[in-house]
Amino acid sequence: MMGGVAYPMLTVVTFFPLIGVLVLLFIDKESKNLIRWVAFITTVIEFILSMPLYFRFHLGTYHYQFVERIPWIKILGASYHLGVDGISLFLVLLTTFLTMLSILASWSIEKHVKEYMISFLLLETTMIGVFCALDMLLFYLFWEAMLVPMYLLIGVWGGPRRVYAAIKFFLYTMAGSVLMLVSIIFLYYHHYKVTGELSFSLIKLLATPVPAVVAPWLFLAFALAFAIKVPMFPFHTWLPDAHVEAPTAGSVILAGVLLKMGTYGFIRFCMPFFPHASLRFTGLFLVLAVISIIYGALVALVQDDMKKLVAYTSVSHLGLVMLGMFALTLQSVTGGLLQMVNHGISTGALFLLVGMAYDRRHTRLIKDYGGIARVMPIYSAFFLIATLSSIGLPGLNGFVGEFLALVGTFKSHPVFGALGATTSVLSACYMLWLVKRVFYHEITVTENLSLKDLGFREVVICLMFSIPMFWIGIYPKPVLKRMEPSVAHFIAQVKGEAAMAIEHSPQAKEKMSLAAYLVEERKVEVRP
Amino acid sequence: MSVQMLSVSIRPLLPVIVLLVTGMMVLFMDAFGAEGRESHYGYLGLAGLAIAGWLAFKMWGTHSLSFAHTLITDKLSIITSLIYFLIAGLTILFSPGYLRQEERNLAEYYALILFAVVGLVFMTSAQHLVLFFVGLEVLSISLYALAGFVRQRDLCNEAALKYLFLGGFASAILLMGMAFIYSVTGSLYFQDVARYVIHSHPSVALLLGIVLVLVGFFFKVSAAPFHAWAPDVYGGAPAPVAGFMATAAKVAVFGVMLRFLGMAVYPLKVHWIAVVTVVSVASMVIGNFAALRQDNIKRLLAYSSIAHAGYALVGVAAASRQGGAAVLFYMLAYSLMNLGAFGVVSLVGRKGERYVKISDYAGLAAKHPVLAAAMAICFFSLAGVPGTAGFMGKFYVFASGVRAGQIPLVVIAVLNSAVAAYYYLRVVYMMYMEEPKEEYVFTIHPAAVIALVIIVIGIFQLGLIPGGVLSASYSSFAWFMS
Amino acid sequence: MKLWVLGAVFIPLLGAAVNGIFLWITKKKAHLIAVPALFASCICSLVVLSKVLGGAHADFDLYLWIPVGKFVVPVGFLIDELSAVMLATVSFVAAWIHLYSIGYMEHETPRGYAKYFCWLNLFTFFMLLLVSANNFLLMFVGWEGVGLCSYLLIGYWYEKASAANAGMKAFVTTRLGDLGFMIGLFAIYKYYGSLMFANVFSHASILSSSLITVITLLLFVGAVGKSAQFPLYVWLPDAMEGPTPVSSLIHAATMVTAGVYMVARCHALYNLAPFSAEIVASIGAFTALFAATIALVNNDLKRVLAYSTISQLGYMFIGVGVGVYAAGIFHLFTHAFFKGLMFLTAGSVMHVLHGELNMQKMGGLIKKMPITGWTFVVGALAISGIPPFSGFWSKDEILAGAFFHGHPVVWIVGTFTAFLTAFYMFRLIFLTFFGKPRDAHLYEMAHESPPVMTIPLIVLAIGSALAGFFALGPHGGIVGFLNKTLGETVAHGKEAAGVGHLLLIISVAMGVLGIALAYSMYIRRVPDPVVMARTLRPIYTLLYNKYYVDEVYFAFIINPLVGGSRYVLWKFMDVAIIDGVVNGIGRLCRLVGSGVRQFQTGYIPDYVWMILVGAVVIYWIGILF
Amino acid sequence: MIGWYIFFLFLALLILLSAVGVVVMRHPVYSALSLLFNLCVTAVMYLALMGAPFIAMIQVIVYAGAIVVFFLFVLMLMNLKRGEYEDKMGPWRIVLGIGAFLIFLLQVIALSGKWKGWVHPGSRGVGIGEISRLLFTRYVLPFELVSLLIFVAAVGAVALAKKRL
Amino acid sequence: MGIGVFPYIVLSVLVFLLGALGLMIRRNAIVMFLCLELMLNGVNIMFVALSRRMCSAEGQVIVLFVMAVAAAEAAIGMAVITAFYRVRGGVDVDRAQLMKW
Repeated sequence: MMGGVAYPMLTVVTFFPLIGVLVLLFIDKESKNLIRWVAFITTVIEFILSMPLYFRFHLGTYHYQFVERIPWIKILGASYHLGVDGISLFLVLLTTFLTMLSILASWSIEKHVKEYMISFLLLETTMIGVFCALDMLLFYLFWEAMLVPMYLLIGVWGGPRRVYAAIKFFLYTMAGSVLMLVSIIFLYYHHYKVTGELSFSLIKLLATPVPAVVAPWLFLAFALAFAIKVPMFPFHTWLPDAHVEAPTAGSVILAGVLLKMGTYGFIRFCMPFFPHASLRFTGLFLVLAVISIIYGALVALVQDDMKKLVAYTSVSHLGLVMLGMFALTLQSVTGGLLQMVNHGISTGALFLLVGMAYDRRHTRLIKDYGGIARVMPIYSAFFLIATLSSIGLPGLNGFVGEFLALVGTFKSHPVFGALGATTSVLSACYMLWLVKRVFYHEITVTENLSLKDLGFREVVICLMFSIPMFWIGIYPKPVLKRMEPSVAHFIAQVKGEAAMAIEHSPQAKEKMSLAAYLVEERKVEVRP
Repeated sequence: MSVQMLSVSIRPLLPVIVLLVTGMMVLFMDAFGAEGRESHYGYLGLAGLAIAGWLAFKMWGTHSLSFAHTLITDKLSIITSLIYFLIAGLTILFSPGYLRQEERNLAEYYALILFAVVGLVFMTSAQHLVLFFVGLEVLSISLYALAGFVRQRDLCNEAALKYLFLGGFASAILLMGMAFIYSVTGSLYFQDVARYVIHSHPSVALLLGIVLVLVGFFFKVSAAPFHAWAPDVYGGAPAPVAGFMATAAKVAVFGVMLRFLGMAVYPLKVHWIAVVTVVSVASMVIGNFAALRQDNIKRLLAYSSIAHAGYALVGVAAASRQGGAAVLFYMLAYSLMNLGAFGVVSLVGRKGERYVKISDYAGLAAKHPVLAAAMAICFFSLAGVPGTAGFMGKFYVFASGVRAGQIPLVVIAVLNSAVAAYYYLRVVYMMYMEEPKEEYVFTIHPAAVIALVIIVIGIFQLGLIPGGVLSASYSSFAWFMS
Repeated sequence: MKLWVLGAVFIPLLGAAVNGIFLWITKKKAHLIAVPALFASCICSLVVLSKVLGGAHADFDLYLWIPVGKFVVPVGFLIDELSAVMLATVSFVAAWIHLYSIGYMEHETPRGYAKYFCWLNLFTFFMLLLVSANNFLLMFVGWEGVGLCSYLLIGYWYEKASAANAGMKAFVTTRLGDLGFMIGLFAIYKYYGSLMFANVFSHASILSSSLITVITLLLFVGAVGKSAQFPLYVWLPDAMEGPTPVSSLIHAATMVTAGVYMVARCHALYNLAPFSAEIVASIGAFTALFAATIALVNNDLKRVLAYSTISQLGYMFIGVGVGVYAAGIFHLFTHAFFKGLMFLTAGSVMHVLHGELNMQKMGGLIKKMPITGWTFVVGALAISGIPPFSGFWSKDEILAGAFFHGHPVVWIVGTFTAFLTAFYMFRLIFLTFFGKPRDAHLYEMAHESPPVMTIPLIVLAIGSALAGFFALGPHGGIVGFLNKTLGETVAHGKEAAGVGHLLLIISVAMGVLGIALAYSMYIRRVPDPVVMARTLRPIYTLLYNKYYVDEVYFAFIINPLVGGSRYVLWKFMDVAIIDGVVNGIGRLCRLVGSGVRQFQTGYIPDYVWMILVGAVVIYWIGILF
Repeated sequence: MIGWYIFFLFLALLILLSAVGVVVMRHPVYSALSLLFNLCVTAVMYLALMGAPFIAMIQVIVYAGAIVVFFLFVLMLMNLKRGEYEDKMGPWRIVLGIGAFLIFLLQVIALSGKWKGWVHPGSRGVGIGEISRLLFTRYVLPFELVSLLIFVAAVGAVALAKKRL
Repeated sequence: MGIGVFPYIVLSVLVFLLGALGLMIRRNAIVMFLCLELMLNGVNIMFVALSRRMCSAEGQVIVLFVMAVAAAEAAIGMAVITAFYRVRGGVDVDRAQLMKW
């Protein structure tokens, strides 16, 4: 494998936040500032630690890099197996980046600061774990474990309906992913039956094609888990609730990283595992993606609550990512992947900015604002930049991803590409309308007259967000170059294996119903 | 089968003898010792358990059949013994504070727990149904007494009464089943039954016997539809005892169930898998759904334990060595988290267990963060969040189910576990997301803290690095037919 | 060459960046950065133009922008005759308008002032990028970038509701067009495998003409939005809410002509898609007439100019639609001067009248502000096609092209529109600058603008007056020069010089006629316009309300969309149905839970029953399996 | 042969009737007495028909003699005040008396060693020696465990019932 | 051969079921306990019958154990019932309905 680094970089990156947790445990909970600084410094170091991943990443190979592998549960064949490739690299970086800024944005939290920071650091570890894990069991562990800190973040530090939102978030996600667990187990044993080796290794499991008769079902089980996380229409309703109720930083992470896990799941697991089934369901997912795009945008258009609006835009944007992925061209997938990063940055920034307004006015209703560009010029400027990034204005990051995804989609599915492109108009509608109602016009609400503009800390946050927006918008090549080999490999995997699966699947099994297959399976087992 | 000569080796009984002696010592010291040292009996009991555990552990890897082949010492019996010792130890750690506050800190309590453990050990070491039955009765009778131990409390009495009648009824059914099996096979040795079953066609009477025995088992593990006693008894019994009942008996009965099904009547698996499957589904559904509307945390835990029995039965329905290992592992995990939960309940409940509503936990995290964290960890583990023992247990059980082709059952199980997350989360939500309504004035006995620490460590250990325990439980089922 | 091009394009960006980042420092001194930047850029552009005149071409990449597999898009520049002319035009006009802005914006707040110059610089950068890009995507960057700056500048006075609305309307409407443009780009990439102009145009003919038709139509949709053609023109009149120099630069001289440039740039494709070309010409002709009729009755100084712009843009599209691309670009070039000029003069009037725009309140202003007035007259003469002013030359090229390329109807419409143009322009002049002052108070306020504003007026007036003479240069003048890039269109002059002259005379006559009619109506009051409005009330009302297009859009598109989204999609579909199902499942579970609980009676005999029944049931299950 | 059947049916009828009695008797004491009767008749059956004299004896001594009497004792303890059963006992007194006499008779016969002729010839039966041999070989462990069982029951009962708190 | 084992089994099951019936229809705790004993008695009949059938003492040994168990249960049972009686003032199990649902 590539990247023979001397020290376990990924382990360090994944678990470093836990050191911060340990330190926090021994700090008196009343010294809030110390707690904040410790947490912040932890995430800064974490971010710095994750930078070498970018710089030492080998270009031109799709193999996993910085791989670490030690046996974990020998009897199950599970191993502690980490690695990143072009697909996950930027998601890891995005995570460390966003977490750092989220902590910085959480300075205004006054309630249970210690617990808050601990939850956040735990969340960071689990999120990075999800993106780095190359062992299915390890992946699932991080995947579900992540729910707990997020549940607490929403439920403890959230808004008025936080409990409903938190429980809905938890249950919805969990309900989706349990079926995936069954599928993972099935794959695991299928691999065992074929090769005689117990292993959860992603690479090994990928090498064992699944019988055509069960593949669609397994695919759907995986897809359900990920589609809920994405969230795709019609599984999206947890998202507005969760976003609206979550604390600002929670929303940032939720939108910035958690949603990506869904799309990441599709590209890393769902589609490569079941290429044949993926192709079979392409139509369905393209339709759902387009519905998500348009529907999310239209619903976002008419929201009264800023956060809810931004939440629905996530539905729309992630729909675009899904569209790109299922279109299965190099450009569309790369674009989708880049769009994941972009969405994390721009929507993260938007949530943060909405949160800053909320900190000042304690309302997120659009009608309570209006004309604040006059009193908060810096804020407005940054909001505008984030808006433009979000609506895909050329020169900013959103455009590159959006255009690539759409141009690639158009290449293979012109109609969907064209329908997906409506996002450019719709996003302009909802975002600019929002900007107009919040920032423009005269100030009608007197409280707004005395709003303070951003402080130093907030400006720093916004600047940090702006840098990647411009960078990816103007010079995305380093990013794209790192993604490309992995994406190409992904496409080859899906398309190539799908072709093989069609060739090699025996007709008899093809026609067998699932029930019959299961009975057959059990018979094999029953034989004494 | 001809009558075997008595094998004289008493070695396999050493741990049990230690326990018996400890139990007797407790009673004698109580009879002749000074007043007011009741808690010390608990520590004496702990010492006994530790010694017994050490002795049992030393036997790891040995395999022997003794006492005319009625007693088996194998990995399963040792590992389950160790689990009982652990459970009993944790229960004892939770007890002194609780009993003192209930003014029932009697030596008999500790003695009864130790004797119950003796019964448990014999249950899983039995190769003969009669030995099992007598062991079961030792356990049951201890539990009847323990359930009603705080005799001045209404609920305690009621719990004891219900447990007594229903337990007695189940015992009678179990006996009837044994009688039927005996009528067909002519022996109550597992091996003899197995020998008979392999070579003969199943008769209606034999199936009836098996089913009745299974009913007895199901009753003890509180699987639906034989679960009805559980909520009432767990709800009424003193919280530490409820924890003990909910865990120890289940571990033992699952162990025996696996021995019985996996060894004695394995060839009839088509029949018993169907039975186990149905019961498993019923348990999961009834347990989880009924728990959704519970306000009383003890009853909630009871319903949850019904559901957990259902999950574990998935592993039984897998009818494989791996399934057995999974069930064993699951039971260990389940024991830890349930003991932790009941332990916290015993602390928060205060005198007379007046605070056992879920709403009584509002804001606990703000007042007792460590206690709340322990409770939350137990509950997340019960909900099956990865990284905890509960997840690993569920995972392994479901894995065995999938491997055995029981996919519909596993799907039902995972969906149920998603439903279950709701009520677990509700408690966590109460602790963390509600404002405290009261002051939470209660003292936490240091022993209870130790127990909670052990439990939390155990939960994470089993959840993150379960390899050793998994291997051990896998190797415990080497005898499993397949 | 490379450096000059980069200089021309990026110096404004630099200016924008400096003003943008150091907004707090530059404040009222922002113009000290912005204006020199623009003049530097202008000089660079002129150098580039001169080199191109000498026969030099350039097509170079700065760096690879988006390389994904075969999709490789650089940041690269293409300098040929077309882009050189565009570069020069844009930077030249922009430079003077920047200068003018110093005076016009003097009363703004320091922050606003710096912001204004930042955006204006940024706009120029994007516009230059648009015209000098060597691939579709980079052109699209400029295309969208100018849209953004247009949005920002229209909404410059964002506290005014109308300005805020107008900005958004402009952006969204043009984005609607851009959607088509974008899909066009997708199609180009899909079928040509590249977005580089060089690759696409050199292989233009590899596709079937139907496919090319589709692509070109999609591209044209973008042009319709950006260049405010029917039916997406509605944003442009509203865009007048912005500061007048902005209207001048963006909404008259440069940005709105981007669509024309784009069509001209894609002439290789349009040549292969006659149907698309036909559509382009038809839309252009229709828009020209349609907008002109609205301009006839409008009383708002800037809006008349805005409708005039739309109308003139229609002319340009006639030009590029009928195949005389060079003529279209030539008209773009002259239009940049005279329409830029007219807006600036209008701005000058507004400036001294403190924002008053109603022509009916003005009159006789020429006495108070002679430079402004007379330069406006120059512009009006140019637009009316009176020789030798610039508009005459370019409009004539277009109309002749239309006639000779077999579009007589277009020619008739164009010529009639020329009459209307002359009429409404001089109506404007007579109402504003001549006659008696109708509002004494306003008249009292009026005075000539400061030199920083009048100098650009004079410069542009000279341009408007004389730019047409470029047509007389050697080798076909500017048209011939442009044709080096735009391909050899059939030279109509050779075919029928006589007919050509006749057309010329008709067109000039139309202009003169329009002026005369305006003079008679608004100076002599025969026939009295008020009486006419009364007699032709239905028509007047229709025109006065701009054919009710905005109202129709609101009633049939925007309101249904918003209402449908709110009540059908959100409240019904999302909250009631989807979330209802989700919550319903939860509620169902709880209901089942309540049901299951009922078994738990607490009564021991009942439990015994349950056990017994359970035993029987599982026994039968055991037997049956 | 048929005689044995009749005898069996007779005893079975008695057993069932007394069992029904246990279930349906209004008064708990009657139920207890029914159970006592039931157990005794069962003992008779063991003795006469099933060749299990030892069990029969234990049945009577332990079960009937100790356990049921224990029940009665508890019953009395709790229900003495009601005094209901005194009135309603009339017709049953004779039956019970006859029953008691019969049992006594059977016991005498059994103990006198003259019972062999009464026993169903099909059952050779197993001797007490066999029972004890089994008890101390195969069943030695359960047997020992039973001692613990009884002890536990005692400890438990004491814990639940003893005066000291 | 005499009476086969079958009638005894029928008898034993009937007794057993009657005991169960008693548990289901009676409310008095002590009577219910009697019914429990009745059930055990039913089991005993079966074991003894089997012992005879198989010419083995095993069944009878088991019966001994059952009796021991019954005795132990009786002891603890009476203790529980007494405790219950003390607190509730009665032994009817419908008093034991504090906990339900």
